[in-house]
Amino acid sequence: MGQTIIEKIIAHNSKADSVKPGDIVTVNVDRVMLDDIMIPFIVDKFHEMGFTKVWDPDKVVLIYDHLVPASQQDDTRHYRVGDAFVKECALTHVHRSDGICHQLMTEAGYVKPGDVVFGTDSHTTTYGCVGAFSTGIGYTEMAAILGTGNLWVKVPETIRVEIEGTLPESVMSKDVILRLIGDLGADGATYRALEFTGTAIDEMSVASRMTIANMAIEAGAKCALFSPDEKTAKYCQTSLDGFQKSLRGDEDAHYLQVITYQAEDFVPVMACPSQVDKIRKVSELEGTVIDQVFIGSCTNGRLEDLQAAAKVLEGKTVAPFVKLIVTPASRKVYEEALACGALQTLLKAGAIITHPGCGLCCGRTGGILCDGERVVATNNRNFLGRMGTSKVEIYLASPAVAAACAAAGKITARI
Amino acid sequence: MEQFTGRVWTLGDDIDTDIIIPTEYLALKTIEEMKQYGFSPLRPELAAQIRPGDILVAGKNFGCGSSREQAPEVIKALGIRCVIAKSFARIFFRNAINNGLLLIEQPDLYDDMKEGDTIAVTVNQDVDYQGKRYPIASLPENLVEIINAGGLVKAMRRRNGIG
Amino acid sequence: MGMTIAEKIIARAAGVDSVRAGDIHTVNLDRMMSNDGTTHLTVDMYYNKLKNPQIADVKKMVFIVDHNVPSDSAKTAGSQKKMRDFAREHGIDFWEGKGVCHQIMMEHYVCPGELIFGADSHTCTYGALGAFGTGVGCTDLLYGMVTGTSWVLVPETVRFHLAGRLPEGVYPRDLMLTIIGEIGANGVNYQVMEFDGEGAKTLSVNDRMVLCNLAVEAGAKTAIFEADEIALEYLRARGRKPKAVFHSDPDAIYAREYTFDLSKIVPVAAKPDFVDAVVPASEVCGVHIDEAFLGSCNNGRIDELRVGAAILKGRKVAEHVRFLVVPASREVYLQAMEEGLIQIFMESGAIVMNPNCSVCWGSCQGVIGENEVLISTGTRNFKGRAGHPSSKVYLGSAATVAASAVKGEICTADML
Amino acid sequence: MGKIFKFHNDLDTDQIIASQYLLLPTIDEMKVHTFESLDPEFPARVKPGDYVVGGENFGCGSSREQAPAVLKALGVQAVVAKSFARIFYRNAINIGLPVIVCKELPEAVQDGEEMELSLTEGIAKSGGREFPCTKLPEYMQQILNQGGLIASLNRRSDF
Repeated sequence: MGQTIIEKIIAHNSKADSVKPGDIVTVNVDRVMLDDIMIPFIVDKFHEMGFTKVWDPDKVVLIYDHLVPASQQDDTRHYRVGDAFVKECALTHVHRSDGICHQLMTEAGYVKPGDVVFGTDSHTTTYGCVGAFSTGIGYTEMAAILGTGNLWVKVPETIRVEIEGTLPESVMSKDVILRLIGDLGADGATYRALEFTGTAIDEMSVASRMTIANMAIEAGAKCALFSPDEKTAKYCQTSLDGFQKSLRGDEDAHYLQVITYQAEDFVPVMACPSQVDKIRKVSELEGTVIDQVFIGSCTNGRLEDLQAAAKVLEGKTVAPFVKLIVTPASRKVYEEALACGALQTLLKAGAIITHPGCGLCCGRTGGILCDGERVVATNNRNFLGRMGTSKVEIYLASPAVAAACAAAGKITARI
Repeated sequence: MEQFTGRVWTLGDDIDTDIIIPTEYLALKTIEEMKQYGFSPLRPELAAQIRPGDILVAGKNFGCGSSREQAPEVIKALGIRCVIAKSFARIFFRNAINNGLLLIEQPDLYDDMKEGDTIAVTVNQDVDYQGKRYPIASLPENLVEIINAGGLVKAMRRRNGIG
Repeated sequence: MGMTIAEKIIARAAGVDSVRAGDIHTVNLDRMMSNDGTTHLTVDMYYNKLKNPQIADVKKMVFIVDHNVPSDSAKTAGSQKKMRDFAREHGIDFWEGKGVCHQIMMEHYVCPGELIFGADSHTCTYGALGAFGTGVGCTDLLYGMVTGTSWVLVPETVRFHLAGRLPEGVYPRDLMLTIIGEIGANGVNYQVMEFDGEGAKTLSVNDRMVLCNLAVEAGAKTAIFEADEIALEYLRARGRKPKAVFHSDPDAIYAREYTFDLSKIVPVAAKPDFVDAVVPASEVCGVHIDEAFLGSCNNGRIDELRVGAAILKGRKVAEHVRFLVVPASREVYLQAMEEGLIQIFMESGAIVMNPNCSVCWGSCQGVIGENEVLISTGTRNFKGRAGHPSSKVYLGSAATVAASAVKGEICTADML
Repeated sequence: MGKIFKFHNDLDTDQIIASQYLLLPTIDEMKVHTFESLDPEFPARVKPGDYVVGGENFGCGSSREQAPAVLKALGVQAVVAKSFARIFYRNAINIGLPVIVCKELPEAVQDGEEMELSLTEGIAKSGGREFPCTKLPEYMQQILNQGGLIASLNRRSDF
């Protein structure tokens, strides 16, 4: 009986010959990610549980990103609690202002293909872009992992998504995942693993795959997986071993569902307020007046995203009375965008370029809006009240579409 | 079999974690400080109206969105006895169990339910609403163990030989 | 009877031949600037308090969003929207996220000889170009917007004669803090600080801005330099012409005169919680810091970024320190990118923010927490100015701030 | 008669109303944060007709008109100080909040004592003593008498 990628990873991790959906398995954790919002709660629970040391400090990564720079005085308490925990448990992997956690976990080499990784943030699914099983958990479970190094998981069933062909030039991987979420529904993949294959996926950069894996949670998925290939190996600065090379869905594996798309059929789309699965073609929304555009986040704040936006805005300016906020996903992304001139292009066009971090996406600072305002954003959620009051309308889009909207001052498909 | 009754508040489909507790308040020091903002984007007055023992009944995909464990903690701190929904998002489900907040999946109750009415719950068996019985499933064994221990923290304390 | 530059500007604006200190005159305002700190209140008053709402001349008005940008809350966003909508509706020049208001005013508007009201205390910055800029509240601003005029009490002028040249490693900020330390936080209350002497000629427009900007911290109504060739060159490079170039008459009356020998100035710091608590920087070395801030309308221009970058090059910010680098405007930011300064800051581990007021005004981005300590190139170190009431702010030069960020405690650049 | 709330020299506008509250929609929402860093109970304790007494250089710092505005909104009758910072002084008069220069009174009174003020006579009284106050220049007195700058503008026929 063949296996899906997630089954192979869990079996390999638990040293079983095979596992099947529904099995409850205790996995050994390869890496955990702790973020600044949750750290005080994690530390409290850790102590309350009676633990005195972390099972393996080298496997722990602590990242400050939601609260950087601090927008409220009490935000700094989270740094202090985090710093004290670093000292107490002799942690060495700490990032205090280097960018968004999910970007750093793969970019800084903490996650390799086939790893089992948990993080205190729902978008931990992102690391599936390199073929790792990663998913978000709460702070209580994180505290338990820190003490024990393991966690129980239920082996999920897998939905396979096949995309063959070549995507149109105006389409980015964001459009692909938005369409898929629209087709599946916001809970269409709850408890399931998504597995992506096909020639269009093979052609995608690791960054584009990250966008898709990142948003898998918005369809409720436990994780999203891409088979590691040469691009993955290069990105992870590693060579793939036999196990990592084997991480492809077997021909005879059992899939709950197989969804097939022809790449040429994709068009630029948006998720309309206030559900991620409320997908419309951008062309159908043409002309809707906007107040702000946000390009950034762990979904779409990478170099290729900033370059796509810069290409659209080259020689243009942001429409009067419209704000374009650009928040690179990491320090490295910022530096690369600076080196290639994308940042300068965006700045000349009138963008507000902030320091790398979660920025507006987490709704604490970075361009909060008020009643009656409308924003086009490249991040992952458009929930009610996510970026201000519940009367703010959030449209999710690709960076290219977002940039075009910024120049036009309204929603437009004319990139 | 454990039984209880409670007054019902109804919420819709896809009640996300930003609705349950917005990011803005996640850095407050305690759940007690946070709970007044529970459900504020959708129903700002709700948190003040909820009384201990009340029950939430919702549609599909309750708790979708982020991994913030503050969401089930806030619901628990407001005194909600249990949440009954057509379905739950995955991370929220785990977080709730780990905090000893009872979640019940029931596909039909929400569609029939009127806010303010009272229901009687028999755990692992059914919900009684105006004489009509809505069957509910039993929880998997490993989750029952966590709940029986009084949540994950207590389970870990026992493991570590304290409490 | 002779007049000072400030008196001549007021006389011109009042349409009279001469004015004397103590006179009250009605003046025509050349320009008015209002930022997001108070404009929402101005707009509310405009709609709700005026019998006949009108704007005398929209071309005189400039609205700038710089204090809380990008917005940190729905209420902030609401206040800014009010301002944005008003500017759009009335055709007022509107800047958002492009830089700190005074930097934008200097880059795009201020001309020698003008009388400018700004709803921000550091409007005195414009004296660097020989203009009379002064801070007012939103009611004064509204009155000016409606009538095009205002009333002024002609201030006395205090003359600051600058001799010599600043030594290497000593900056205009050290000079101005030294002056404030000497004359006190209300040393020139209601008065004008006029800078002259051959020392003044050694200072660029940027340097002069540093001096004029802090004049309000000594209580001054404004500070002013004569618009000399250096100022006119700055203006020409930006395609602007002076309104009028004034010189103080030899027989002008000064309330007091001071002389400062620039060559004697040393690096200084202002200790918490007053700008005039100035000591040699060496006296506060060793103080543990949590955050360092390089930016603001006082010290966020290309000159200061160059000084900071030269110190950071090849070095790392101390692990426990958050080092905020905030260019004063988009123009400064772009230039710093082109000169490679931003790359140096990013490589060193600094937090490079979009041009805004940042922690200098203690709200929005980069605020400090309970008992934390900040060393800053900002304008003020009042109690709780940068965040929590128990936090402390030290003011120092860009060099001292950058060096301290590396060391993790206050130190001067020569100590690295 | 009103109660005295006494503050130190060089009292700056950040202490009167801190930056993080300035962009709140209205003065009424801001006023509950008046003097928060120094005396968080002040907004609850101060009663209409009470006085704020300061030392030298009262209201130094920023041009935020919110500073005198929150005092006025809380019902503060007048601010009496040895000297005022320029912008605060002007702002206070513009919104119709009397600001009185009195060299002796701030030294002679204690926090919590009672005082009364006659604006027309230019005399402050407290503890049985009388303290002469500096009179406002006539131009400013007129603005104050008319209820502030906007009120004076609304009385003009040409606007």
